[in-house]
Amino acid sequence: MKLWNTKGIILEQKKEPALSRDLQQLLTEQGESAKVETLAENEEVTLDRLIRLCNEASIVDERDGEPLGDILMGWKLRAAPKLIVGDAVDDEPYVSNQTNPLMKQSADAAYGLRLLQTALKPQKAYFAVYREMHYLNSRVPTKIEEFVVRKMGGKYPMERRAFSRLGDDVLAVGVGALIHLARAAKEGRVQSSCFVTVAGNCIGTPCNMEVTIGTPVSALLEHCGLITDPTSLSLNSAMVGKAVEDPEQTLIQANTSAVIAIREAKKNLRHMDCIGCSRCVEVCPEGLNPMELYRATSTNRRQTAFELGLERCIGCAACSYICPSRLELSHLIREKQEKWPKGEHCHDR
Amino acid sequence: MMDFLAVFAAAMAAENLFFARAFDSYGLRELTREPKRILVFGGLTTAVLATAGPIAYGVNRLIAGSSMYYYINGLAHLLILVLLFAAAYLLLQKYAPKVFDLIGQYLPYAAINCGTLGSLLLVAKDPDINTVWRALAYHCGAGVGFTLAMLLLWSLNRRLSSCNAGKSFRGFPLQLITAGLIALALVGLTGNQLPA
Amino acid sequence: MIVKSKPFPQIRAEERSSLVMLDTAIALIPPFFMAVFYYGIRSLALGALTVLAALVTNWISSLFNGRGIEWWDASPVVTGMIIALMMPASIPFYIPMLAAVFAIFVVKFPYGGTGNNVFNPAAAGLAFVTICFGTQLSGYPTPLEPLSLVVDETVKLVQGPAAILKMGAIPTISTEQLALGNFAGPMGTTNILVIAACLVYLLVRKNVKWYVPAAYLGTVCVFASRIHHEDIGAMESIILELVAGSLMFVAVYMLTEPVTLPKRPMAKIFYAVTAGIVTMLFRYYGAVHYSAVFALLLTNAFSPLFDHLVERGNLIELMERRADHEEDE
Amino acid sequence: MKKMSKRNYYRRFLSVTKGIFLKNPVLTMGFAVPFVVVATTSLQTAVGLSIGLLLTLVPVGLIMPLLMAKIPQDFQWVDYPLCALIAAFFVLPTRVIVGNISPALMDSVGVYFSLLCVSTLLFAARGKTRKEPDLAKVLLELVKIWIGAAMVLLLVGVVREIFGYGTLWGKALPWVKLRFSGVMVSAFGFILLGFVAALGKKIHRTILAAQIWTARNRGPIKEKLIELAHKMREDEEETPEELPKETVEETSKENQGKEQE
Repeated sequence: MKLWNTKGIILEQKKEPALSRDLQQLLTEQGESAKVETLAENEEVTLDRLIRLCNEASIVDERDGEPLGDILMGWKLRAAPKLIVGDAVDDEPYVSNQTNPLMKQSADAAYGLRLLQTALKPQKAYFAVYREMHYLNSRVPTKIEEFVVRKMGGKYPMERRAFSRLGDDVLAVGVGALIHLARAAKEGRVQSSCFVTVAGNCIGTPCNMEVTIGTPVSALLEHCGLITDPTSLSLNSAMVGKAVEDPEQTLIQANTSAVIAIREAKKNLRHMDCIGCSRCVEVCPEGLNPMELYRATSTNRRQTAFELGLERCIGCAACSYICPSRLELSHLIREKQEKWPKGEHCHDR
Repeated sequence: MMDFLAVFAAAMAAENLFFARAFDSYGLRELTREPKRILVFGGLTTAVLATAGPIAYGVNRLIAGSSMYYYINGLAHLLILVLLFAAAYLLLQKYAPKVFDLIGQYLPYAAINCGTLGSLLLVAKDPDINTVWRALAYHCGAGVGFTLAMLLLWSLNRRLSSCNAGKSFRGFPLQLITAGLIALALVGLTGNQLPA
Repeated sequence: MIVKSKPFPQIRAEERSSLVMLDTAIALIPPFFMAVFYYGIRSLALGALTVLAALVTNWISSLFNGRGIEWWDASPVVTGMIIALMMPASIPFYIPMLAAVFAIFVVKFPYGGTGNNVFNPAAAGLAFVTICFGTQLSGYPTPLEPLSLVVDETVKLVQGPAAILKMGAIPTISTEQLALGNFAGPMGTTNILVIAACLVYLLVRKNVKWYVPAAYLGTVCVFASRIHHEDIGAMESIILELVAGSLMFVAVYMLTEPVTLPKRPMAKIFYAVTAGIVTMLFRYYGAVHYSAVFALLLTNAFSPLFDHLVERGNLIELMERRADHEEDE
Repeated sequence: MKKMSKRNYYRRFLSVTKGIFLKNPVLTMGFAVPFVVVATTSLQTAVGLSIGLLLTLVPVGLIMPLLMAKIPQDFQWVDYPLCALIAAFFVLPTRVIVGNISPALMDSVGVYFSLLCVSTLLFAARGKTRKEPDLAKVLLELVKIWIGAAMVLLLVGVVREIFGYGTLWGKALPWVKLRFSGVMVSAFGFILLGFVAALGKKIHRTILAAQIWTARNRGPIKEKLIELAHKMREDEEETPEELPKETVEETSKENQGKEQE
């Protein structure tokens, strides 16, 4: 069955030139004053000590926006993890806000991972990057200090699926959080910034930046320069991000990974009805039938939609990406998924 | 055995009761709504045909010489079906009430309709079907073919309701056109000849 | 600055629907060249008129449907070209045009136009004219004798090898001529080398999945190698079956049409195998030539059923997996 | 509101002729399909079959209520086979009558004439008139159903004869140059019937749309609009062979909402 298992897509990565550029900084001064107690030279690194450090320095894991202290707290009650992964997997196009800091500030990242290793004593610890980047200008090193850098493959959307495949006893921490952990341990700095990719075909100099949390998006755009007016502006991802209406009012948060400004060509607008090419069925990671779902939802046939598995859609937008007719499949399906109450009410009327 | 299969297959596909002869029963639209109904209905039709077929073959032999054959032929075959239906109805009601509850409501529609009577009459007219075995094969094939045709139309229903057809074509007209195109494909088996 | 964003995703793949259909039309051009080479300029006129009939009917019917005229919709062009290439070069002009009109107006328009049809329009159009004008379609002119625009009684018409095979005889055509397509037959279906080259183009452009024609032709080969005339070997029988009728043409251009194919990969294979079996059954027991076309039309009706069955299988599998997960937790 | 509905001639026309145009037994219910699809190949066969239909429908409709009144409650299930048997008796004289008009006709219709006694149309009409005690009303109802079916039969017969044989009522039409033998197969019958059914629906919808349009352009007649929207909804709900009901409800709600705005 492997042969037919074509779920997911390989997206065009478009990470260059932001990935190979140096990390730039856009920091305001106010956050610098606060200090926490650093780790002493010969101090024994325990889990409790790390949790305290994380809480004092208010370090946030940029993967899901949860405080790192809370995540470690969860591991205190359980057996030690088999594996700790420093997560630098950027499977979305344009985004490289984990891989770039890993390459440019590798010492800090390795130090952070080492701290976790000594505290939790896992069997293994390594960094992970996305494999489908082999055509990039800058090579990702195979080893950073003593840690191996593994390349994880897979088709979009892979990040969540890949980590769930590794098993339950795995602690995955974002590279940004590791760097901030290292800074807190070495210099006692409180986390006041995060790493953000600014890219898109409207941006003059796409790059990765370290930005103070709370900076408005417009400041970043100004720093990198807009060539033309974008037709769409989004946070985190060009696939399933958050749309930005007013860049003055939208502020960068700890889990913001990217600001993407795109000017779309006119040919990318919807220009035809569905021609039944079945590309969307092939890419759907959940094995659904997006074209039938689209037809059912656009004609308001609720029962059919639930029979087709409407509630299982994860909204990854792979179907909309691949659609040669440029239909807004995923958008409509998600909309109806929210609008219609869950399964119980869809009895035969 | 090969002979049995050949007649069976011909009756099932090439001379399909629905697509080639358009014999319907119970209303096309109602019947193709759910597969369970089609299976019960088709099974009953096949059973009735398989029982009535050999009887009708014998009766047909008896009355074939009569001068009134042309006029009483249809009535005689209908009488066989009616008597068979009455017997089945009473027996089921008395000895198998559970089965009766399940299929009782479909029994009259499945026993007496264009499909069953038409199949009997076609066999009576066909000079090729000259043994009881062949008659039985034809009737079984006809019943199975009818069930399969209805199942096929049912499986196409969801596809039809999801297509972007104009409002006037939605529903019954589209189902008819679809049936027509399948019938067109089956003409490839029989060639261009008018059904008798 | 206020930016009104479109719904996500904001990047799209390069492929476009109009290009997908245009690709098939491009792949149909080489057989047309061969037709002009073998039968002269008349085949080009036939093609142009048929395409025109299909296009005009499509525009009118999309006006009826209230969609407005879609100029970039190339699917009627494909339908028209397929119909023209499946005809003998000596056919009167009105027959392929009628087939095209039937294809668009009956098979496509009621279902809601491009992308919604359940049956292959070209196949249905051909089936209809085969029933109506069977005799005119079964005589083919000899190749390499260019025809004038007006065909009269002086043009000698001969039977194609498919008809000879059907009658139980063996056509006497040398292998070289078979490969070159230099024998009587429909305009565009005899040149199997050209068709194979076009298949490669379609495969490279990723408009066709390799396993669909492969499964179809494989099934046909299995049948041909098992059941054949006593005087010839299995290999010869396979070659004759593949070359004689319009089988290769149907496999490359009509079977792989995305609209009527099932959507799941597994269902596609079932579909192709079924189409192969039905084709061979129609060849053995059918009453008309163009058996592949009729078989395809019949198999089209099963396509939603296959999808449904495979989907049901998938759902059961998914539910089992989910149940396992819950047990683990 | 009452005044409004009185002034709406189209609606009154539809309700008076119910069974002929609205709820046509062949076009919307799919009864008597075999006769239309296969047996009707010319105008003559269409007329013959229509006579046959009339001569089975009316006697059955008139006799059955009298008979059923005499049958005890436990044996009410004989209703259905009895109906078929009575019809079969009336097919016999019909055979003689029609056979006298045109012997060739009986050959071309074949077994389909015998099948008139088990047509779904007959049973459907029986089901409709079962509860009606007044014989005159039963007769009216049956005649309406018959007209509805006969209309479709004649239409299909004419189209097929012109395109298939190039004749009309046996007389050659010189302006028909092409003959399509393909229109005689059952496949074309199905397709033709489908198109006729769609055409009927289209005409109905066009008239309704025209009514709404004129109402909209005639000043502040909000009530009328609402009533029309209701009517459209009723019509759509009455025909069971529309889409699944959920769609009908939602779309009609949307329509209503739009019109109220």
